[in-house]
Amino acid sequence: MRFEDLDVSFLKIQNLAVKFHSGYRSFFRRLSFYAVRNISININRKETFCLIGESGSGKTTLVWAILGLHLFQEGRIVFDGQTIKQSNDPVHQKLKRSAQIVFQDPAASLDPFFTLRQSIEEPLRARGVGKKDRAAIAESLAAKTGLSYELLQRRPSEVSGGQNQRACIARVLSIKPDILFLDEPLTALDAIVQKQVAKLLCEMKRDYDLTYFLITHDLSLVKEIGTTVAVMYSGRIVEKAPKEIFFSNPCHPYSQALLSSVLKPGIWKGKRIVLKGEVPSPLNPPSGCLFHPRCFRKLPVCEKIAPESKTVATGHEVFCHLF
Amino acid sequence: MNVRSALKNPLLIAAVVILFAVIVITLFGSMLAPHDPVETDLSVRFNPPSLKYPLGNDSLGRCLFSRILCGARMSIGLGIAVVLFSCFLGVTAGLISGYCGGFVDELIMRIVDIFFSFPEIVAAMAVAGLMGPGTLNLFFALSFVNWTRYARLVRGITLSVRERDYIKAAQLSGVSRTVTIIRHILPANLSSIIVLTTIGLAKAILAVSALGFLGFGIQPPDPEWGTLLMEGKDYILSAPHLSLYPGIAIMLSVLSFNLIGDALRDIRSRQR
Amino acid sequence: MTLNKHVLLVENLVVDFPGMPTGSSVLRGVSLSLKQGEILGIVGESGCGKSVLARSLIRLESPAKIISGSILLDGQELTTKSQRELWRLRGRKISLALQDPRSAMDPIFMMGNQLKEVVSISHTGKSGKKQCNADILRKIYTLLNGVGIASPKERCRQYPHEWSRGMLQRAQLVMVSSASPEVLILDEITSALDPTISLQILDLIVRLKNEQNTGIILITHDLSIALEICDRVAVMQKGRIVEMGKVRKIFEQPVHPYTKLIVSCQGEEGCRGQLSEIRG
Amino acid sequence: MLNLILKRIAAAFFVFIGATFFTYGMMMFAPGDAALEIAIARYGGHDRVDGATIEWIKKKEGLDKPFLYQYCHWLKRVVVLDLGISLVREEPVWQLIYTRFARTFELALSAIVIALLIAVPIGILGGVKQGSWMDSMGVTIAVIGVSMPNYWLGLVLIILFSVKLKLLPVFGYGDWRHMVMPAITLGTALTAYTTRILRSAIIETLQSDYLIALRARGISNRLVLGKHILKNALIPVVTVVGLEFGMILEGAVITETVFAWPGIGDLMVTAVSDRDYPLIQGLVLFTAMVFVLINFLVDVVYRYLDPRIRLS
Amino acid sequence: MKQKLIFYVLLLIFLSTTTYTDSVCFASEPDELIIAKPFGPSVEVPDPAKGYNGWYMNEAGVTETLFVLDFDMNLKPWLAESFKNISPLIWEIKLKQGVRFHDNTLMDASAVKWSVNRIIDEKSKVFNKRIQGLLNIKTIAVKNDYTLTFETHKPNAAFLYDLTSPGTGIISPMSNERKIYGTGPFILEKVVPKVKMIVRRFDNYWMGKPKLARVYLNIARNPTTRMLAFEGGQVDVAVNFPENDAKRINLRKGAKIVHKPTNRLCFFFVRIADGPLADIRVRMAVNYAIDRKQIVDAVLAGIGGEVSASVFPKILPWNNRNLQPYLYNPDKASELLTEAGAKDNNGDGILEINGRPLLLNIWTYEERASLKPVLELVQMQLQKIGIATKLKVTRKGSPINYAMKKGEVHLGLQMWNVALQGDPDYFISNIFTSNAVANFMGYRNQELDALAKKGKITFDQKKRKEIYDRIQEIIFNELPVIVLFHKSMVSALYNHVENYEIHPSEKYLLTSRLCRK
Repeated sequence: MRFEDLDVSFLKIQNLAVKFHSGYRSFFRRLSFYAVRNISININRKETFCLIGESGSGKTTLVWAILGLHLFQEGRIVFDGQTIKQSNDPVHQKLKRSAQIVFQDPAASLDPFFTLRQSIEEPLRARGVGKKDRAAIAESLAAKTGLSYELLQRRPSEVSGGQNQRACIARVLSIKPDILFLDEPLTALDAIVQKQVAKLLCEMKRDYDLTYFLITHDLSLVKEIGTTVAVMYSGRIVEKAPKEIFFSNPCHPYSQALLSSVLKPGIWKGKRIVLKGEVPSPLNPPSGCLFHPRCFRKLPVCEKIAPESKTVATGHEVFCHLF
Repeated sequence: MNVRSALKNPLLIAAVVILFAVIVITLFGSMLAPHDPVETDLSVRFNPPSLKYPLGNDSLGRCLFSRILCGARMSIGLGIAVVLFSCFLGVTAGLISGYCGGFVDELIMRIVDIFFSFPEIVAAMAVAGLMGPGTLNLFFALSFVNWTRYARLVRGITLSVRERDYIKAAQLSGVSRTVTIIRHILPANLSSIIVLTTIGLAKAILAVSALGFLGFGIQPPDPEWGTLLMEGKDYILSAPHLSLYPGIAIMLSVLSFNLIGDALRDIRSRQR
Repeated sequence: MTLNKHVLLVENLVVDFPGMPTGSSVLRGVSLSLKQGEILGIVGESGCGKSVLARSLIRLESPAKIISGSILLDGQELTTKSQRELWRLRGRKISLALQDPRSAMDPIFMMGNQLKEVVSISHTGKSGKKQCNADILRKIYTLLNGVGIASPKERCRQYPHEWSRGMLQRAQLVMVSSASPEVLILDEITSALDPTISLQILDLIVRLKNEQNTGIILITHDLSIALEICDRVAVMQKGRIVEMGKVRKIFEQPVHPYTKLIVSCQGEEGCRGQLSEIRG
Repeated sequence: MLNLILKRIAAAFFVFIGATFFTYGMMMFAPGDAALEIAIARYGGHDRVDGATIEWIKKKEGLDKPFLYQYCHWLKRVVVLDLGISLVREEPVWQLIYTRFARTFELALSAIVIALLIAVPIGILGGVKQGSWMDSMGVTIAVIGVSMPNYWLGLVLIILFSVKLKLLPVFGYGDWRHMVMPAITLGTALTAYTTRILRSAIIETLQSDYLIALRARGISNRLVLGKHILKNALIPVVTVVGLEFGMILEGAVITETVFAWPGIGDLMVTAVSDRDYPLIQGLVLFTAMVFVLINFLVDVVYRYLDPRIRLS
Repeated sequence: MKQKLIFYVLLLIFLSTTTYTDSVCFASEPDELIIAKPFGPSVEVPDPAKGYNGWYMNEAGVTETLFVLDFDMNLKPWLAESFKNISPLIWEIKLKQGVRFHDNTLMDASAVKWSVNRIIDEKSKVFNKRIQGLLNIKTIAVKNDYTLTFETHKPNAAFLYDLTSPGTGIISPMSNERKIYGTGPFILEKVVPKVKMIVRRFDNYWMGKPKLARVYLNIARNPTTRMLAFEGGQVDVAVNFPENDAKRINLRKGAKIVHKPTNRLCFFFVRIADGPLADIRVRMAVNYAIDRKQIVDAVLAGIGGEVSASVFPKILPWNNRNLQPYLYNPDKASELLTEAGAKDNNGDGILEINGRPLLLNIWTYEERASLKPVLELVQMQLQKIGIATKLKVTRKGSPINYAMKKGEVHLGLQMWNVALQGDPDYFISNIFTSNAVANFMGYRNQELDALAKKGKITFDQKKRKEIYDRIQEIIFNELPVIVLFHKSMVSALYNHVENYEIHPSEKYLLTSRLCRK
């Protein structure tokens, strides 16, 4: 699938920012900081949008803000043509109903006291689906995701991580979501199981006409299933590009470093770029470009002025003074 | 598996046996009693244990054994009632407080703070002292502070459980608040609640008998262990059995609850 | 650099959890050898016994127990040594770094304090007399600077939770290598880290090997890491080493079916065909 | 730190208002005529009081005014640190509380010292050598200690040490000999409790990853045990012991009754039964404030011991 | 650094609590005594005018009153030399000469005026409403150095008796907030509130030098505690000893029990305005059904009480000697009940009157430990003649009285001191007159009302005795209260204590005669 072939924008995020409260400056004044800021992305129907970045870069916060698990303070979300100006307004409820999420740790995202069947049936139950229908849907989904009938009677602690993740996928599919958020769905799994679950995800996308919003730092997975890539660093997006362009021509120095750190063969051919220093804390971010303290191609201007978005090719935006 | 291994501990088996006996006595004590617990017979005052009166007689010649058997209903029964009521109240408050958060949480926790700032016995004394003695007053007096323990525990667990992925998943799949609380959050709290309840029972029994001992107990001629001990204490040198046996009864039942509570806690921590 | 001296020789190591039925041992006869200045990768999936192996090698296997086999560290048999004798070896001759750097630090002591403990014992051990406080501090600052931790003086006053994982992992490497042990066991030390940070750490490991000529056992679940920096690699499955050899050779011509499988997962497209066969 | 103090003061204020309001309300609902009760308490039995005296007391103490008026009036005085005069004892409330609390404090402190002296070695040995005979003995002692009704223990101690051995005085207040038995009685439950907490804290610490890391780095056992395990295990102990202040106060009520120890528990009993309103208010206020203070101290110590705890 | 600081702070706290100001031995010296008693002052300087302090100071022999009651409860001038009743309103009192206060100043009329004035002056800090209510003094005038005149608002025949009230203990005008100077045989040395009073000998005591050099009055409210302390040999005398342990002490060598009846009466208030006990026959039946002897034997070991007929004990001169106690007679009780129409119709062992079971609510309170077993015993005794009872024990006495006023309680068991000042008027006019504060029974008797009124203003002691004899007779016949027994005070002492005597009014304890062998 090529970028140009996709539908018009399905989920649009404009200048979104989430503030967190981090303590008190004085008794009455709170201290707050931006966990994510200035996020603008478009997600088209049926694409696999990949958000990559390291831990602490705000990927999960962004997704939770979209899903209404965190309040967002600035910006807006346009979903299916309707605008959400603040968290939890009626349109947001609609988004929440047609969106689902798969978490990183499959065991933690299933109630330890529920059997897999109960977990899979739960969203149906909440929607008032009858007992028989529930069982039928759950069993067919289980079969589809590769869970045997007998496994359905077990609890999360009694099955393997891969099987739990399959149950999670079955669970979110049970209510036929339009968009599925995948929050590092493979990280907690072993290499072989990762491959299996990745394959399952691909199949499900095909079978259910899903839109994926994938959060990961596993670039080989992105290369395999992604369509669009956005790189986040310390709460901001530094580069956005269609997958092919991103892998062939990463522009932002951070993107390059990130790609170079993928040790799996076939992704980065050149010399490894070892970054210095640490990821800046969002509590006191550096001035100018957030990446400048670690950047290996730093210009003097980077220390002072935050870079604006620059379009270097169709759909390829970079936030860097180098371009 | 773990339950089975725990049952190999002889102390614990003893505790279970005592607990069973205590429950039987609490339920059927008055039927098992060989004599009428309020019937006086001045000819046998202060008699030491004998065949007819297994634990001897008190200052009015009443059968101490029967009095202890019948007293269980008050001592243990009131303890259980207090714990169940506080548990219900505290768990509800804790769940609401922990799950809703924000202002509701702040309000409930401040109220809990207020009740918590009274030491239990002191608060109970004040209530029983001002309202007058009586089973119902004693019940409220003890529940007055007790529920805060459950509220605090449940709130703490709920706060951490609320952040777990499976609660988020349930929220996102459209499960309502009440259902989330009852079906997901409450079960996660359950094992801790059970442990606290068992140990809380031990504490409540001690508190009931302590109040009895301090003279804030229940109405005569109904016997109650703390009151029996208080009365027996006056004759501690001339008739030591009067204070010895009620004391042993209190201690054994408290001990059995404590031992079982500990065992439950061990089992739970091993399951984690 | 001489590569021919074996610093660690493990023969037929069998480790078991007490109370489990025999025959279901965690390690069922592991043999391996490590030379000076060499990085040996041990690759396997979770639950294959990698961590137990790491801990057994340094005799901190509790609650597991070594049933049989021998561990020869620089000619000394470790399996028969008492814990008291082992204290003198640990940290000085053989050392272990754990996966999660945060839980490898005592959370309630300042980092400087914890670094000092390690550095001071390694120094009394060598020269026989205690060095003064200032010397030790200076040494700590140099070491931290060496691994790229800026302003070490302020950093040393901080607690572990105030450091990032990457920094903590570097600090852990400083700790375990400060006495230049002959054998260093690194148990999944990059798996809790982000890719760019783990690259930093791998870089550091290579530097360490080159500078101190240490023999390093790198335990990982990620074959690509082994491919990146290891000289030799051993593949573990269910408590056994199923294949061992030069890293290139393993990667290009795997023999054992399990090795084949995990190698195939490294490629982009290669695994699709085989996945369907080993589902479950 | 300043924030913490300010927050604590705000919380304390809330607790104070709530606690006093409850006490006031409770006394309002209590059956009986307050003025009559005071008159009886002040001048003896029912026979010693006539109607004129009751009216006089009612008027003098403002008991004829509405509840909220009385309550607000009292609050207003408390702001300038005037707790009023005890209705029955006709002495300043603050002075009564102060002298009595000092004695309870002495008792409580010796109980804590005893508890720590016994609990720390048993708890540590039990935790380190889990499963040994010493451990199981410690555990048994601990569970019996919490289950022992302390009034019963007090009586047993008196009979043994005073009546039979004639070593220690039965009751009274003065030198250390008066202190021994009450302190043991009060300290037993605390000892048991601390032993248990310390033991499980040590076991938990022993299972943590950093201990393996420390050992792997070659830190000597002495250092690991004496420094790392101990300090880590101390954290839960401090919190629990601090928060169990309430337990000490409860124990004090009973212990003071058994040994006729003239402390705050004893004062509490008499104040409640005399319906000495200002004294009860003062006591409630005082207890609540001490409680808040102890919580604050525990917080500070906790923060000192555990740097992970941030202001939240 | 921080650790060091914390260490020092802890050390400081520890040290500050281990330094004690005084140490007390628990075995007494040759000319000293240790006495365990139930109550004591709650402040360091107990001014006798306030609250109960007068009792404590009087018992400790620190302060003395103008008049006292002797051991036979007769009124006797003490600090006063003589008195004259000039008119019904005016009393002239002449003081003893040569009485010295503890600050060695002489007691004269102006000192007494000062001392009494501060109690009755509403503006004074130690104004005592109760005492002024008793004395009802209008003015005090100093006639000469040793003579005073007191003028009362109303005629009060009990005036001199009221002057025995311990609150009126005379203290020196030099007394202040730190020191109280009385005239008694002992000087107040130290008070540890609620713990002990220590008094030492006053060498210039007007009756001669007291025999004991120092007395420790140790306070323990709980009788068992005092008993254990006595058994442990830590006190020489235990006041209010538990009766049931007395037998054991008597068997012991070197120790003995002394006991003496007091003014304290154990009785039932009987609700006679309504309910089943409005019928005199039922009242009388209850009266006959109670075995007083058994109660005293069982609850008070036979020595803790004396069965009585009148509300006033035999030791009191006011006692009507013609009255004989009701004897236990269950047959007569049953007879009376049948007469009143009570019959057991349904065979459950409980009698019914007019179809309603004869059920009595009997309440008592906790403050006095012996009341509860008495109640339990009475329950059994009434059950034998077919009267059902429902017991309740309240914390304090007053709820019972309220409930009785509303008719909810039929019998209220009480224990009251019937003649605090030795005078009979107070008890009678406070309880039995139609509009008395404590008339919870709803009792009305015009003859009694008139007699009580007359008794208050009759100054001739002989006539007064006749009046009160008649009142006792009325009460004996009409049974607004059912008298059970008069409580005896029991003390345990070691044989080396000499001249220890129990006073029926419980007002006096230490005397200059008390000594040690």
